[in-house]
Amino acid sequence: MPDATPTNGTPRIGFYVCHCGTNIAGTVDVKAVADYVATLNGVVVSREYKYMCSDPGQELIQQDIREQKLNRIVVASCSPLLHEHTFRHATEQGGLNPFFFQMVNIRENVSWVHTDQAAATQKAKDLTRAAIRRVFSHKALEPKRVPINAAVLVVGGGIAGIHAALTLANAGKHVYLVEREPTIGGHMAMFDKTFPTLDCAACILTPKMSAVKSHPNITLWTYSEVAGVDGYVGNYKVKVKRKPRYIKEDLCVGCMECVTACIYKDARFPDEFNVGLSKRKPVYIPFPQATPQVVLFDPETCLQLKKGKCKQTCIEACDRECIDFTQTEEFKDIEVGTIILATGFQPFDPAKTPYYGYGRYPNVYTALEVERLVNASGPTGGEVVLRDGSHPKAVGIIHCVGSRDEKTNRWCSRVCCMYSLKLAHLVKEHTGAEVYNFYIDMRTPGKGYEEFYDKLLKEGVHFIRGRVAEVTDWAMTPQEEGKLVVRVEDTLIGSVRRVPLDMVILAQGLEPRADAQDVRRMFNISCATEGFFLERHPKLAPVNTFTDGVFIAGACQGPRDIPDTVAQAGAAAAEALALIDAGHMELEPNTAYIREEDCSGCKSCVPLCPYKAISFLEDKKKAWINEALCKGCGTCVAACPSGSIVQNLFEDEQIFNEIDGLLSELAQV
Amino acid sequence: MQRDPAPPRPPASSPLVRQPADLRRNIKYESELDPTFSDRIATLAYGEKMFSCIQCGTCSGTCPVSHYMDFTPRRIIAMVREGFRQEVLNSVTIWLCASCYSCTCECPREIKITDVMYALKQEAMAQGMYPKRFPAPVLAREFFRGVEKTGRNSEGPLMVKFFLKTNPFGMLKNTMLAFRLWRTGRLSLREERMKRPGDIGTLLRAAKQPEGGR
Amino acid sequence: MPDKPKVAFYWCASCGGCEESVVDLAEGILGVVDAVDIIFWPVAMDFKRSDVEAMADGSILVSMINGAVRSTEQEEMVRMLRRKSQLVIAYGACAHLGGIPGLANQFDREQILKFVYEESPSTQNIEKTYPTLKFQEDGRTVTLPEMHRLVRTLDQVIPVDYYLPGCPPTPKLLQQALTALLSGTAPPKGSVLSPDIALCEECPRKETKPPDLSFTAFKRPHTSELDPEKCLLTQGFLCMGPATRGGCEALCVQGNMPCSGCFGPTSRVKDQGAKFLSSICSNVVATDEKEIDATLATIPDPVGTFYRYGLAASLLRARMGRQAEV
Amino acid sequence: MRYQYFPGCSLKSSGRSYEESLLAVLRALEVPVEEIDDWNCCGATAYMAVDEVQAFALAARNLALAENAPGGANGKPAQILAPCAACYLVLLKTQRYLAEHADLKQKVTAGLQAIHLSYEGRVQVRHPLDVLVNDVGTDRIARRVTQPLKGMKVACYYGCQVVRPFAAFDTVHNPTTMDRLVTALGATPVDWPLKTRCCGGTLNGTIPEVGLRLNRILLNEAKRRKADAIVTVCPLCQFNLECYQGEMRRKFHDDLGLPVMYLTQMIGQAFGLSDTALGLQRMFVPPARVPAVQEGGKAAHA
Amino acid sequence: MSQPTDKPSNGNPPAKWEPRIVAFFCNWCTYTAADLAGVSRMKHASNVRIIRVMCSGRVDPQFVLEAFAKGADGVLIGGCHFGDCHYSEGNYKAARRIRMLRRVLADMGIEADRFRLEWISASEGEKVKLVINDMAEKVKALGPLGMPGQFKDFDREMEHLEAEAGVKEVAHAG
Repeated sequence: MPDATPTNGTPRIGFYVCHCGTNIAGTVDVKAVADYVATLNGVVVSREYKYMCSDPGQELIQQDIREQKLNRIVVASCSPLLHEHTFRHATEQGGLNPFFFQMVNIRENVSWVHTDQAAATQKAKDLTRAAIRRVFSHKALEPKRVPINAAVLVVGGGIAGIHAALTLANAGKHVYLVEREPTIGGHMAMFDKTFPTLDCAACILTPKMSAVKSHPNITLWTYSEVAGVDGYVGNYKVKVKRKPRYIKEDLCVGCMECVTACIYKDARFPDEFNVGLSKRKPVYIPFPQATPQVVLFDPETCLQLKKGKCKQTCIEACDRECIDFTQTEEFKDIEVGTIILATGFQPFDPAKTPYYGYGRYPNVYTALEVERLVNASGPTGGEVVLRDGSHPKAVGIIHCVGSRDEKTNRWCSRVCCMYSLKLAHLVKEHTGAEVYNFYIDMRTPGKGYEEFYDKLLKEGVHFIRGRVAEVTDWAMTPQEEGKLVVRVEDTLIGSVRRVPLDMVILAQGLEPRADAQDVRRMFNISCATEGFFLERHPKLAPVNTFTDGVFIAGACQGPRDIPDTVAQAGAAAAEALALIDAGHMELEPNTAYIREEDCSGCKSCVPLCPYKAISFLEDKKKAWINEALCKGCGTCVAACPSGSIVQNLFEDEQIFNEIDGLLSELAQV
Repeated sequence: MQRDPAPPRPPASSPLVRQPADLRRNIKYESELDPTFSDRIATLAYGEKMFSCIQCGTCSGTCPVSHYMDFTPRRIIAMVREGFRQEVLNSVTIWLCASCYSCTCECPREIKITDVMYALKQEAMAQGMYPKRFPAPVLAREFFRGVEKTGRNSEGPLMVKFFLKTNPFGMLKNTMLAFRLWRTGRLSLREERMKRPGDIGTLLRAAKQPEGGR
Repeated sequence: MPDKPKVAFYWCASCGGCEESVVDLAEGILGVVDAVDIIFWPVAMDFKRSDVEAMADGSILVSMINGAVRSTEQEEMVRMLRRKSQLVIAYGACAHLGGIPGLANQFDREQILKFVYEESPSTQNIEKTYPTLKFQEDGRTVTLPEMHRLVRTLDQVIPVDYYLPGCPPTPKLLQQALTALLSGTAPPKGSVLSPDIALCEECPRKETKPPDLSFTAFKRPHTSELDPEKCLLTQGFLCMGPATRGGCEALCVQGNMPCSGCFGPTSRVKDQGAKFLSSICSNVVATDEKEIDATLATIPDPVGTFYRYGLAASLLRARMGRQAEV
Repeated sequence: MRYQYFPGCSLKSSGRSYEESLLAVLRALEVPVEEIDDWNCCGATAYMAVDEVQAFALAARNLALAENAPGGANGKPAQILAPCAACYLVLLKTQRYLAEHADLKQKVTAGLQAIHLSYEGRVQVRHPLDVLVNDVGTDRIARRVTQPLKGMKVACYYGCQVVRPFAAFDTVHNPTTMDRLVTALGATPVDWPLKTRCCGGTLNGTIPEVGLRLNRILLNEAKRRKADAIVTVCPLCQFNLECYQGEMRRKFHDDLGLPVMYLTQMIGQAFGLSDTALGLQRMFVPPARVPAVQEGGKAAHA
Repeated sequence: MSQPTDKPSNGNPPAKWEPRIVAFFCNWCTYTAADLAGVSRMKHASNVRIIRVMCSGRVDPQFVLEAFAKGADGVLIGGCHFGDCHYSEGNYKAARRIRMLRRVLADMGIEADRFRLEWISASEGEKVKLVINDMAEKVKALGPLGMPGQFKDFDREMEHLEAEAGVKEVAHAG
């Protein structure tokens, strides 16, 4: 019964203000704060110290607790989101219940955002006074401990998802890998070579793909999507939707007899994997190394599925009888303890930059299309040919398409410079054409990247520093006749140039997936302004999110190349492992409870809880909160008309004290 | 099939071609810069965004006349930011700008470059710093005077004044054109005027009241 | 028996209903009468102020004061009674919370006088006669008590020992209170002498309330039919039961009228109106601000609704920015 | 719904035939217009170069006049019809900037008050292209056509200031409203990338060596794409492209002779309106005609 | 438990008056955004004092009234955008209460600009800055609300009797 928790008698408060080097002391007169707080009712100790979060700083607290018999601790330093845990721990080490601690944020909320020292100091005093008042009504609490289910859900089967899944599986944890497409591999599987080493993407990726397929600890569900997520860290309940393949996945061996037998003698539907540069049949395997090696039927184009009548030559052809046109969506319910989101990015759609003529001039290509063109297993077997079959003699690569642009995407997509260099090299290698790079700034930060740039410079590739204004087809000179003409300022030379080209490649930027918002809502995490998933802390918690047990890896968090993606995937896996091996996690005990003797059973609170934590006990005619389900938002507390619900850590009295504390002594400035 | 004739004689101050004898020193001392210039222009041109220019050159690339300019629009922006007042206000560039707004539309940083050019024109005229006997400013001022007086622009009289002020010879060259215009009733030397041209003066004076100009 | 404990009744800004409730003790009153000496009761007995003045301080056991404090006279009287009494009980909603008179705190004294003496439809006052505080008449000076700028609860003027809530308090509560006091079994000072749990607890319609309140519009008793069985909130009527201290045994609800909150909040609530507002609005269905406003627009007078009795005792107490007009 | 017609200075002189044909066509389509009483010069681009605030003030006066014009707008905001691209842009720009910049607004308001005018920002600035496509509609126009311009190939030239940068009725990079209109007349628009490339504006007058070249590029490209005529909706563009062709012949010896007509003239032709009603007699280069019509049409050649 | 006894505010503004604004920010979006503003060193007005709650749904209208009653010149509430609430619905409940509370405050003579609700996501540090600056400016323009002072002022009408009573007490005591 939380009411019984000791309140530790008359408050003996210890106060500590941190200089944080000059981060705080530079703007806030910490001495003045300490002196002032010393005069406040209930304060026994009031100290300033250079770095409170340091060991000596924490030791200071523990010592005072022991020697001065302190029973309340207040520290004024940085944001509680950063160090609350640290100081609670110190408080506990000192022999106090950690929840007799309160933190005052005078760095993020004061010294870093204000310049006037007097005003900043005053604000620091006010905030501290509020905390001092607040701890009067603090109570001892027991943190909520929840067990961590060892199974992990990995969403997205690109290189990030694959790497995270394998890392976890190798550590002996069970992984559910859910991929929306019929095969794993993601964008990386579409690439030919990878910069700067130019090793072939397939060669390094496909082994990992088959490892996933064969790993005993991995349940691979392709052509599937997460349909719903419920629960909380350590105990997530996930619903996965498996789209029908019209193939018994466990039977099919990918012999592709059915494909050959399809009554469509020749392929006639745009092939997604080759971004429409080639054709496929209604029944197909995305690409030779697709994982799993299982065909699927496209309901949009398969006669049987679309019209309901077809000779079904495929069925005759399949001796393993794995074709099943009656298949429907099926839903799997799984329980996992942690979740890794690796949902990747989508390439910028150049239709949004009409002045580059994509879709209007056939010989304007996207970078991804060219990746397929130069790829030996691509639609042209690696031969770079224009749509009319001819070979380009002059090729231009336009950088920053859909990047660094207020009208499309404001951010730098980080990988375009390097992959443009790579394509420049490959195209030159394949065609011997003159290759022009039109760039704004050449960004090659990475191991061996600058060296690669240098290699390209030596190869005689043209580098024109200037953002192309338009790609057009009107000629000023005979040599421009019948060509694509790029008008651009060569900003280094300071003159405008017209460059005639046979082929234009648009280095499309990376952007968040169209459904990123839905995904983040489903997993209850945030997106940054640009729409990429938001990490908990840009430096200290780059793969964590604000929701415990949900981690992010790869380009879903921001534009990122393969090395960084893999590194991040590993980090995410490690974070998950840390939780799993700890076996449990401590949650804030900020749950709410109803004072039974005070509840009139008016039921006003019952419908308010999104987690159905509040139920009405018919026998007692009172409402009751299931603490296990309560997530501690406090909405019911604010709504209880008779003030009979209490939220631990945020009791009415505590907040009223905080308010009163803030506003008392208004007169003195 | 058209042929582009010999490219036009580049303006004397073209950064690309230098007369052999031309030994202008090409160094800038901080003391020669005008540190307040950029802010002044930015305010005049609603151009706070001017400072986020990344020098990509899209403006020059899309500008239909940039290849006649002594400094491309991009360089103008850079020079304004750095306080190269002399060079900027004397440049042909600002007078070549035909206000087609192409740069303003295409700028990836949404800089209102056309407005920057206007601001520079104003500044140049205010300080009489535009190239001597360079016609554009004259046209602008004559136009301005005409409208201030009558409330409307009368193309005929404007043209006459303009050529008299710039090159009477040009006028002769244009008489043929003028004659045809007159014959087809598309040109009259009569002054267009409003019913209450007085309003204009009052309006403009009142608008100027506070502290005049932005 | 020689001297029975002395009891005084006094009324300030009130309707007289509280006095009625004393009389409503019916034969019970006799019990009271022979248990105590009523030494002052302007409504019912002919004692004079001077009689009380003459008494020694603290010689009265308990003064039951009803009505809010609105005038200098009332202030003077309650201060005097405070001196003369060992115990003071704020009797009824007006003394306890300011009550209906407390709603006047939305307006200036001047506005109110102007309305009463000039603007109210039933008023004919061509020569604009206003009461004057002091005037001479053949040598004598006649004075009137002055109206305060603010309506105050009793405890905003003098220390109060107990509160007997209600508009008016029920005879039962009064009986219990008296017995408790006389038998010396009174609760700690400062308490409100009725159960510290919301009305729903004792409401006969509690059973009929479903666990899913969801408001799309609110009804008002004088404009719509009231189902005599179902929970009134469920029907969309603003019944303040959930935010109001019990003890009245849901008299209004039994009369098929929504509770309007006269018993005031529970001890755990600082501001009854705010709390009721919070619970009601939380259960509105609408999710975009337009719809929300539309639903809430069906509450035409928020202050009058949520602070029917509690305005003077509420956190805001009175309309701000008034002294400017004064 | 009556449109407040703002002719602007050009349509009263060098651009007369634009006014003539525009009004004729609108009459034929029963679109009521009335000329704004005592309008003044919009300020134009030249003015911006001298003093921006005053330029805005000038334009604002016209906006104010239209906004407070009697009749016309019933409930809907007053509609200014500004055929001249420059005027159109300046009026739009003024409206936008007054809305965005309080300090400017306050100065201009002061100016307007001095001449007893007020401007709330309720008026809408419209270009004939916008009105013809969105208010009248291509179907209604097609229905009114009596002499379809079959087989006529037309290069639609929008110029810079109609779709840039403030207009919202068409796209900046590949506008189509004019193309849709000429299609409705039975003609075929040629696909060319110079629809909005600047003609040089006043440069023909101030720096001809540059201005003329800009004109040539347009004319030549139109010819290369087999256009029988260039159609425009801007008096300055029309003037530059048509009236300087002689000059170009002298300077560059290319024989152009490409008709440069106002869209409204072409619509008028398709409606079967008389040459004089459309001011065709004012053209330097004989207007393009449908083969059938051509015989009878000779007279019209100036 | 013993209650703290710092002297209560008196509302009359000191020589150089600066508005005092109490803010309730939700832990997940707006408080994080405020931290972001800090980390990005976005300087802004120092008039706001932030109280952290887990969710804007925890903000009890009583807190707002208490703040005003205790001398705040303005109250700012920050929560996640609709659809973004970490607890999925808390911000809707907050919105509903606050829409109504606005009306109550208006009827009680408290200017609209003194009470503000803003949806600020974890990534919108810039918005924190803008909102705080804008509100500080608006409240400054309105001048002090100073409710405690106003009530002191109201209560002056009881002073003489209070004094008198005091005297009598003494008299009788003696």
